[in-house]
Amino acid sequence: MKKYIDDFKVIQNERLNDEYVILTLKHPGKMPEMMPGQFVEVRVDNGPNTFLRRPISIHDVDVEANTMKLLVQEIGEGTRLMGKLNEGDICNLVYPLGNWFSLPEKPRVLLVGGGCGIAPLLYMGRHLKANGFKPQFLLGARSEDGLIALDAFRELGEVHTTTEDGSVGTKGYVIHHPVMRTQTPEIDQIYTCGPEAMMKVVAKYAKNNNIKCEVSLENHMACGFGACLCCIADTLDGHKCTCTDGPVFDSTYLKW
Amino acid sequence: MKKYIDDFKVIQNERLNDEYVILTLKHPGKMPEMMPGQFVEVRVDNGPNTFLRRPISIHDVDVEANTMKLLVQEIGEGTRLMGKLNEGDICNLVYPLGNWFSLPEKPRVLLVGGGCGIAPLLYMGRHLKANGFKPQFLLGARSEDGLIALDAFRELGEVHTTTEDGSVGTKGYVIHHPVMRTQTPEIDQIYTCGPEAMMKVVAKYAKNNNIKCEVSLENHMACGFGACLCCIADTLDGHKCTCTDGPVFDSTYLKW
Amino acid sequence: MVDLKIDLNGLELKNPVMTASGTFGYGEEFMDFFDISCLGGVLVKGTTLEHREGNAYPRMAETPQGMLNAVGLQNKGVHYFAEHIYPRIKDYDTHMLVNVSGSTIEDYIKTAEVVNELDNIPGIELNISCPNVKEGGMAFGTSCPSAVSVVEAVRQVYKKHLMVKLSPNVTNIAEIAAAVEGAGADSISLINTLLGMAIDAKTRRPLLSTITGGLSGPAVKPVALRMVWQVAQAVKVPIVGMGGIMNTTDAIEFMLAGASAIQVGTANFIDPCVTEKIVKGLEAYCIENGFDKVSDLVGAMEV
Amino acid sequence: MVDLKIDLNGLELKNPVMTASGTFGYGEEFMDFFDISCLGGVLVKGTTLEHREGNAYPRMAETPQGMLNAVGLQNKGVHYFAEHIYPRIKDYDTHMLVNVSGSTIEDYIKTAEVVNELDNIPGIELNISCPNVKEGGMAFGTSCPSAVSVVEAVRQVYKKHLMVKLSPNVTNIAEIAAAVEGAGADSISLINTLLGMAIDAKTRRPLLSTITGGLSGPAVKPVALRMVWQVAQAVKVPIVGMGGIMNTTDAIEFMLAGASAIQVGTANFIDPCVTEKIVKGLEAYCIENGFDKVSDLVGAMEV
Ligand SMILES: Cc1cc2nc3c(=O)[nH]c(=O)nc-3n(C[C@H](O)[C@H](O)[C@H](O)COP(=O)(O)OP(=O)(O)OC[C@H]3O[C@@H](n4cnc5c(N)ncnc54)[C@H](O)[C@@H]3O)c2cc1C
Ligand SMILES: Cc1cc2nc3c(=O)[nH]c(=O)nc-3n(C[C@H](O)[C@H](O)[C@H](O)COP(=O)(O)OP(=O)(O)OC[C@H]3O[C@@H](n4cnc5c(N)ncnc54)[C@H](O)[C@@H]3O)c2cc1C
Ligand SMILES: Cc1cc2nc3c(=O)[nH]c(=O)nc-3n(C[C@H](O)[C@H](O)[C@H](O)COP(=O)(O)O)c2cc1C
Ligand SMILES: Cc1cc2nc3c(=O)[nH]c(=O)nc-3n(C[C@H](O)[C@H](O)[C@H](O)COP(=O)(O)O)c2cc1C
Ligand code: FES
Ligand code: FES
Repeated sequence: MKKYIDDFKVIQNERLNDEYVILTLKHPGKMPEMMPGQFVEVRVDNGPNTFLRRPISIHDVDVEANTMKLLVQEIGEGTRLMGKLNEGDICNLVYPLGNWFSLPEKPRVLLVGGGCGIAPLLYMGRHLKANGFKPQFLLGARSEDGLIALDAFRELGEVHTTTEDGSVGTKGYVIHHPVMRTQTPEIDQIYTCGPEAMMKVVAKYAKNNNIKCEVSLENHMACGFGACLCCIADTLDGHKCTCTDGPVFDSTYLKW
Repeated sequence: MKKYIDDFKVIQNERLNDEYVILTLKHPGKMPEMMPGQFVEVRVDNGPNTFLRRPISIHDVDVEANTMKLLVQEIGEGTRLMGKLNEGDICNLVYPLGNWFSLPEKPRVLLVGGGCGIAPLLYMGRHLKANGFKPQFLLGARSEDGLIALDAFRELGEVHTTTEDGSVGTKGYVIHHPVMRTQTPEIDQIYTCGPEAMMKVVAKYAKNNNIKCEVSLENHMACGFGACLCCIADTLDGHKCTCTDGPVFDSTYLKW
Repeated sequence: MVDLKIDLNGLELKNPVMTASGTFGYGEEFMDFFDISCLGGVLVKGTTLEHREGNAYPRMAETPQGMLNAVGLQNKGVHYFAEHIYPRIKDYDTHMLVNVSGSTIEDYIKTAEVVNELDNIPGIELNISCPNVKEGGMAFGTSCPSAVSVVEAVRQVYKKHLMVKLSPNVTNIAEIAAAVEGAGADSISLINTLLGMAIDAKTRRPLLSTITGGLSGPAVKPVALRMVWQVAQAVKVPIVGMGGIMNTTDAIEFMLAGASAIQVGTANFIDPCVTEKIVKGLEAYCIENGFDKVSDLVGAMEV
Repeated sequence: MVDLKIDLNGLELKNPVMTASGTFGYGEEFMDFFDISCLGGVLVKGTTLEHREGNAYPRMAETPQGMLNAVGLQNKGVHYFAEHIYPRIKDYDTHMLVNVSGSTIEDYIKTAEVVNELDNIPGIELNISCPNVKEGGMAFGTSCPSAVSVVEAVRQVYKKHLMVKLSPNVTNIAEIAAAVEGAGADSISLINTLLGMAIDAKTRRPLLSTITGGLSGPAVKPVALRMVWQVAQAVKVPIVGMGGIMNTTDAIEFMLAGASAIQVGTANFIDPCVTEKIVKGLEAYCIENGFDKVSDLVGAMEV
């Protein structure tokens, strides 16, 4: 897919809570096609400690409006500066990057996300729905505060939740949710993105139950488009770039 | 004079033209005393190329309002970022730094400035007026655009101007203005700040005419308070720090 | 019209702007962004005799105005390059130079021999300076005798342009440059990365799998400029300068210090179009400052 | 309560935070900002046998996340120090250490002898690494034999704590550290500045009167950390780490890499209170992370 570098305009900065914002970015003209699972590399150059671009998943796309959304979790200086972007500010992106989630072969689809890893699942959910699937979402967090953007997900399918402290949904990790049952599981395909520990557990569950599972990795990246070889994942075929061969991998392809 | 480090609040950013702004900064409490000729070191830390603080003269002080003004000429990234400060922004200063202009012994006083070097002359003019002097100003610039803040100076005394292109005032450099006449000069004391070439000519004129002349240097500085020894001027007593022994020097003390 | 051509000891460049090895893939990754035929040259990925998997993840850490990498020469080996990659890139309308690395002199010789047979590769850059693998050649680049031995050996078998890339992790770079020139280098490129390290104070672990890695980016520019200048005083062969070049101004500084051409590395990650901009920027600078030929900038610093 | 004390081979520091020579004057310049008695120690300006005027203006240039300086050891000489400055600073309630520089071994010896007589100066930092003067000792610090000769000579006459400050402009810092330890150093401090250069593309002139100068600040931190770590593997005497420390996190990284104490240099120019903040920050870090003694951080990086 052809890559571009463009100045987008911030048209909305919706603050969800202390930690998360959703940025709506408008393309200067006609936005090229982007697939769910792909990401952008954001330039944040107004801080002494933000030298490289920051990879952020495409959270949602509005083809009509020529806008895309980014869901940003503020964990360091780069993401904090993104969180401070105001309407009218310019945001330079290299995009769209990476591969994307495949469409499922069977109908029963579960999307499992945690933390900012829920970001690409919304766009994937929209894509699934548009293609006639009825996606279910399983979103996990430490506590209620971490469960964000639920309404947007609910528009696309059923939403299950877990919290570690039990403040909302099932108490525990995503793997403890009843939808992940092991006797006669009710799902044929899983898509997951989130903390590595979570994805590994989900991948293991999928493997044990013969469920196809695609994981989206968030490896540290210097370039995002295959030039630096810094972002490698260990696969059955050796080191592969997360930014070009991924970020989406079939979980059985990874040496996990 | 005791030095402080404080967060000031920007309460006004008055843009004079493409190149110059005047920032009004409010002290969080009761502002300590500051003398004309002293400067502040401004922290500008939101750019990759603005590592050190930037020295800027105290342009004016309002003791009642606990505010000071800085006249900033945008010549590089640091000053450009200062020019973008908005009302309500925080501006961290180390201040007040350096020595100051002395009061004249005789009545006929001329303040000669060029470029952003006019900055300290306004506060000195106010100080002179408060002490019963009638300061005259001679301000030079390349063309009309460079002659700024004239009204503020006019409140304090007579203002003469020169422009290189003759678009306003006398055509030529400050030294060509009739007030700098060599037969029976009508001034007893000169204070000057601006481009080094200008100050050297003024200092030479002063020396030839037996006029006392104080010059304010704008050497490159790393700290601004005597810790790094980077800002030296060559004087009759060897290397002296511009930031502590200066920025104001008697012109005859400099090895010019 | 400004003449942007540079004669690099017989290798004619369209202009002084090249891309640094390991930061530009095989050029293909950048074709979406601009037409790389506008460049003076492309240094392809570090290439070794055998396939190398490189180091384990994590391989990079951001530092103040710089980055550390520990890629460790991941590549499929020179034979794979000759068979599979060369055919794809051989018709690019710019000089494609191969960056050759090795663990032993034998490796270097054999790799150079393979590249010597590729008609459309007009030169190699001999990397005697990679800090990221135990046997990555850095040891060769840190003493005169070992640098001379590998350059002399490769010179025997390699008939085209032989550029030698120096390590900055040395006490006296001018000495090594002179030795390498004496051993037959056609040009000298510098600097490779400075050996550095980063630690996560939270986890109390190193940020790279290899603990130490190679520092690049603007942070190293003052050191790189100094070394280019020192080497320019010490050798007659042309110098290709790099280390932290982010824009036209940086490129000009390297040329003023004595570099005939420059390479851009890390900056490609941040602005994939940066090299195209520098080509245009150099032309604009020459026009503004009255230089007919960009080559007049080489070593033009007034001291 | 966290124990912040550090035993620097017999020299007891209140805490690991010291200020780097040439960046903190004689401490007096900072008294308006905070009470320097909260510090583990202060390294006063580079002091030579004779008065030195230092280099011509301009002496500094800003670089990406760093600065170059070319002060060139401007100071009034050790006798002036002993007579006029020592009396003013001798009662500060922190260790005031003198940074001793010289052009010849004789110079070093004589200067050390004078400082040895000053009761309230518990140690010197032997600067064999100043890049800014032709005879600034950097040559001493760039080879083992010359480093050994100057350290051994000073060790003969200097009876108190002898810290030796290494130059980073070398191929193998661990080797030099081991040699200096063997010659009698009580502790080793590093790094001094990296030799660098800056050019103004507009004027086509160097930005420093001396063309090259010493690079400091965050830009050099990855190199400094790496060197501290390498030296920590090579010697038994305590290490004092520095190079680009701007805040508590940076200080902790140096301690994790193996430094028993740290020095803060360039950061003092940007935030004159930074060292006081780091003292408090270290305590907070220890509390948060369950360390009773800050000395438990030394070399605690898990690899
Ligand atoms: C393909 C991809 C898609 C991503 N999508 C999103 C998204 O949609 N929303 C979102 O908020 N974030 C996303 N991330 C993560 C995001 O890139 C990082 O959070 C961001 O780069 C951190 O930058 P910073 O300057 O805020 O933090 P830094 O100051 O750089 O780092 C703060 C801390 O986070 C760690 N860290 C930095 N980068 C990463 C990373 N990539 N993965 C894990 N830890 C890291 C650092 O080691 C450090 O401990 C994605 C990452 C990748 C690779
Ligand atoms: C005591 C003192 C008082 C000053 N008062 C004022 C003032 O009231 N208003 C004002 O606008 N400026 C004043 N200056 C100058 C101001 O400090 C510089 O313009 C500023 O530091 C430049 O920062 P920058 O990041 O914008 O430019 P940079 O990107 O740092 O530099 C841009 C260009 O200007 C040159 N330059 C940088 N600093 C100086 C300097 N100090 N003198 C001359 N050239 C320099 C650089 O070499 C470069 O070519 C004063 C300087 C001093 C020492
Ligand atoms: C990710 C990465 C990979 C690199 N790989 C190589 C390599 O294979 N061979 C080599 O000679 N240099 C390699 N380098 C060094 C660069 O070619 C260049 O010398 C260095 O990065 C300094 O230039 P810069 O600051 O412009 O990046 C690599 C640098 C980076 C950042
Ligand atoms: C302006 C300046 C002057 C310095 N003078 C000396 C000196 O006299 N003696 C010395 O050993 N080091 C001197 N140094 C080096 C510092 O002590 C320190 O080693 C170096 O700056 C790295 O630390 P930093 O990055 O925290 O500044 C000087 C550094 C600067 C910036
Ligand atoms: S991030 Fe550079 S290759 Fe993947
Ligand atoms: S600027 Fe540091 S001593 Fe004057």
